[in-house]
Amino acid sequence: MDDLYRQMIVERHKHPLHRGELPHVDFEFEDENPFCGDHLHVMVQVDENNIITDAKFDGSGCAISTASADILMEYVIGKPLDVVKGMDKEELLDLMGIEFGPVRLKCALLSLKVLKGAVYGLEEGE
Amino acid sequence: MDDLYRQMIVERHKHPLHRGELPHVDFEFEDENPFCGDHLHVMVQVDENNIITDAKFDGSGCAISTASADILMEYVIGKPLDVVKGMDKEELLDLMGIEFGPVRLKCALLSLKVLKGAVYGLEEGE
Amino acid sequence: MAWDAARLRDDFPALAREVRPGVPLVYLDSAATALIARPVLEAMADFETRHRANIHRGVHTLAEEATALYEQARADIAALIHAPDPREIIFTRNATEAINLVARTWGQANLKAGDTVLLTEMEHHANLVPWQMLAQEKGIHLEFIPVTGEYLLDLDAMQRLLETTRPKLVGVMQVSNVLGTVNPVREIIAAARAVGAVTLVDGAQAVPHMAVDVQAIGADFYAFSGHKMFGPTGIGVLWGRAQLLEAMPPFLGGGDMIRSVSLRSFKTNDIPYKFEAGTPAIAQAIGLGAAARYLQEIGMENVEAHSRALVDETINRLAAVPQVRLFGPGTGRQLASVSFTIDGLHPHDISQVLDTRGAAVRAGHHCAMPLHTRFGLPASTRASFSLYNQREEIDVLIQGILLAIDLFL
Amino acid sequence: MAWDAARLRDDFPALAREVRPGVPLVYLDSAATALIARPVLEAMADFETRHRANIHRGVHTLAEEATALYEQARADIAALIHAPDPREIIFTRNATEAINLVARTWGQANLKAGDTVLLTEMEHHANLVPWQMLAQEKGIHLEFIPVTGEYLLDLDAMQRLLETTRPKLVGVMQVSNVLGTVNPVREIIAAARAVGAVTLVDGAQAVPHMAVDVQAIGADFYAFSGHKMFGPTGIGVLWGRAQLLEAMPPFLGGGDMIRSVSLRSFKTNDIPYKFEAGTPAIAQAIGLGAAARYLQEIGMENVEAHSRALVDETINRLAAVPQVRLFGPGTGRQLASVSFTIDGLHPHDISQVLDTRGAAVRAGHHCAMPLHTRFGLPASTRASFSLYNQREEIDVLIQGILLAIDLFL
Ligand SMILES: Cc1ncc(COP(=O)(O)O)c(C=O)c1O
Ligand SMILES: Cc1ncc(COP(=O)(O)O)c(C=O)c1O
Repeated sequence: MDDLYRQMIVERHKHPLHRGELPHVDFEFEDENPFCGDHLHVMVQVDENNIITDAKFDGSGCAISTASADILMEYVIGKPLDVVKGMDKEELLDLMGIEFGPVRLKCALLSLKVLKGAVYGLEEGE
Repeated sequence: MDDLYRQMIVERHKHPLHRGELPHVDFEFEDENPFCGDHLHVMVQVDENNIITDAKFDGSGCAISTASADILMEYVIGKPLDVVKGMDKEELLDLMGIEFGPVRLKCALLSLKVLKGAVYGLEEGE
Repeated sequence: MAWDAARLRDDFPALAREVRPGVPLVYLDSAATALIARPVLEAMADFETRHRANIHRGVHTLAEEATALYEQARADIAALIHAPDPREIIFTRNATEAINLVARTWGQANLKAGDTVLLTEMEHHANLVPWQMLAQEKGIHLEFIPVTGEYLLDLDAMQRLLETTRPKLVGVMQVSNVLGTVNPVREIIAAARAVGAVTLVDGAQAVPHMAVDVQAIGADFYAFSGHKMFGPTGIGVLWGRAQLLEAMPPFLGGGDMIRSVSLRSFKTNDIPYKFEAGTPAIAQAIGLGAAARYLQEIGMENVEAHSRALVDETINRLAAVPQVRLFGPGTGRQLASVSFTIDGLHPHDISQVLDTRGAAVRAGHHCAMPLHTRFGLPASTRASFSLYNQREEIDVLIQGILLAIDLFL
Repeated sequence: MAWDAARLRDDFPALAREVRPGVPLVYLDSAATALIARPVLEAMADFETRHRANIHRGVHTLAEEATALYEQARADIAALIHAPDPREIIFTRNATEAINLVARTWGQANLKAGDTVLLTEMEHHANLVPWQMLAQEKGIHLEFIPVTGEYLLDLDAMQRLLETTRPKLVGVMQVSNVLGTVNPVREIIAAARAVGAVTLVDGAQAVPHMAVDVQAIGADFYAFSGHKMFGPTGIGVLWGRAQLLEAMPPFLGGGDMIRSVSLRSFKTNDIPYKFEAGTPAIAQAIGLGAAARYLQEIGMENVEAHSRALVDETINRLAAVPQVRLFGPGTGRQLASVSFTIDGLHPHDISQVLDTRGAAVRAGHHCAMPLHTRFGLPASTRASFSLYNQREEIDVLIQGILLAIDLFL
């Protein structure tokens, strides 16, 4: 992973824009990556047209999973739920603009996994 | 295995001196080496002082196990039973005068194993 | 690719060996263990000297590289046998462990007292003993598809056995390691599936010699060994349908096969990791991936054609020796192995005489005692052929056999 | 032998690696997998290119040579751990399989519902999950020797547990792969035997770092892995007392582990073959034999002293970094591994930053989730040391950690 991108990840991790609580939550989900001890909680608010009006995350994880969650929240705010349902991992990786090895990939993709869990209304551990 | 000894084994195998049946048997035993399909039957006759007066073998095996049996019978005839009980594998290998690899060693030693079975009065398969 | 025998032989460093001074190696024992190919050695050396690390859990460069190489090997092996999904490739020690894995997981979960497992009379011990152990433990029945006097599976008898015993599992070898018989596994599996049986193919002697397509065959499980296909020892493969594998309980317990562990319980990982407990044979898996790529480059059609030509010529020349009794279905119907017996001449002695000429053949029951028993033979001698063998080596074999006959008979 | 660090490093080809241009490898992950030693690579290359053949059943020269090399490796490994008899050395894939073997054979035959198996809270998953699986299947109880706040086994609690639960088996690791704690296995085993328990020692982290004498320890079973002791992947060892091994049922079924086979039954072979079904990891066993000889030449006392010096210095220097929380009993009481955490800094990020400096450390739970849970940690970072490490590498580690703190906190 090259230094330029690392800097972006460090910044996002230190100063995430979308970490926190939502006053009203329409969808939420949490999951973990036991290999890393990462734990992520994602909350989503939608309007009557199922457009995402706000999204936040919470939990503890490495810089990559935190940065990934922050970038993902930023990206989905203002988008229809259906678009989020259709998102694939390439899209998120493109947003991050970094190539990950097989192990860190799991960290980078945890946020999408949890977000999908939320919008598809899964039970935890499913 | 070098050619000179091989010749001895071939001769013993083709023209064994002690293959056959005994009219009267005091001790006998048979066993096999399932890896090779070798099968050996050894018969021993003793006098009132437990001196071996005759010994023969029977069965089917490779040249090495046959030669070994033939050499062993020749060696024990005229010896006290106790001497046979005390024989170890080095003694037989010395008689044959050949070094064997780990696999053929089993063939070379089957005769001693069966002879010991006979003089110790084992049941087959013990 | 044109068949370039000389170049091919160059790919197998062991062929430079002289058995003793002046006596070059004539290796006719590939059915037991094939020689290792140079690209396999190179792939392993590259891992060991540049990327050596444990896999899956490490973040550092070597660990990431090692993980990527290991998973690439899985994909390369999936490609070789046309498995639809690399997650269906489970690394084991050898074909034997692969079959035990099926018996101990699928069998443990799905077979109960009174159930039947249908095998064949020509199976290798690897596809007999695991089922015997399960039979003993659980009270299942074993039945066997008979072998005909022509050394083929009796398919009429099989059909009757399928209908009368309604087996839960049918296990069959694709190519016999003794007879060389190529069994019609596709047909057998179709018949087995028609009565609802799950099917397992022992492909240990097929993968090194012919194109294998597990989907076309229609099997549920397929097992083979790395060391018989120019790969390293210590690695084998079980392929299984993802759906079946997912439903199966785990095999061994430990690291990697778990998702999480507490003191008294654990959650299993996804396939294939669920079945790979502990640090796997990383270098050997990478070596096997290289073997799979090597075979695909040469082309399995070429490999099979070469092996068949040598086998057929050997059969024809042995048939011309009056003392020789061939043990197999004959030209056009055998792959890789040619076994035979000579009355009054023990296979060990044949092998030993051949060894003085540099020729390595195998003597014994070849881990198929029941097959030998079926034909009243304690043992046989087997010459087996592979892509690096050449016609001149058949001359050495035949001359050695004639010498043994002359010496001993 | 005088300790010649430069010559030693020469024996490990992977140390020539630059992680990226200009950044040499600083390998501090030997507890996961140690680098492979050149004599090991050479022994395996010699087998693969000169003696490659299947073992035990072949009469030809290569097969005899291969068999002799394989059995010599068994004897060399027996010598390393002072096993009284090479027949007590069983080759497995890894330590994990070795422990599973005990659970599935000795455990299967000797444990029944209500029996207790006593383990420790610091065990690796390899010595937890196999017993959990057996517990689930047979209704046995698992109990655990607690770990004190000083990261040592609580021997008083152990004594009470031994007396109250009367375990049938006590399983304990000799050296912790996380804490570095060296457990007093001799004392533990004496106490366990006093209540009639059979004992199993997980020696995966001991054999590479200290002199091991299974007879002096008094254990019944001892398990370890080749890849952690400079040997190849794909090979491990179970040592067991001959008398116990002889009484145990077989593990996997197939070739080599049998004496004879008919269609519906088999007779098992003698030890150790009884437990080695199918073609074993021949080249890897031979490689491991070379590793054992290599370690004996260097002298385990030298290996241990070197590793302890590096560990103690690392602990001292880490203790001077205020943000670092050490996870282990401290200098003089740790072997090979130094683990730590930094509040607010995920181990993955530490590891990633270290990787940019060429340093390979491990981040995660190191297959000891219950131990981490016990101390409320999701994960830790571990630097582990081996005979090829040198003091300068500690500098790289410390600087990298300081950089990570600077970047992320
Ligand atoms: C203490 C301990 N036991 C067991 C194991 C398992 O070793 P392997 O993965 O080689 O089976 C390890 C290595 O991770 C270990 O450190
Ligand atoms: C047909 C067949 N099945 C299974 C095996 C067992 O292979 P391995 O010993 O590598 O497990 C062999 C090889 O001996 C074989 O020829």
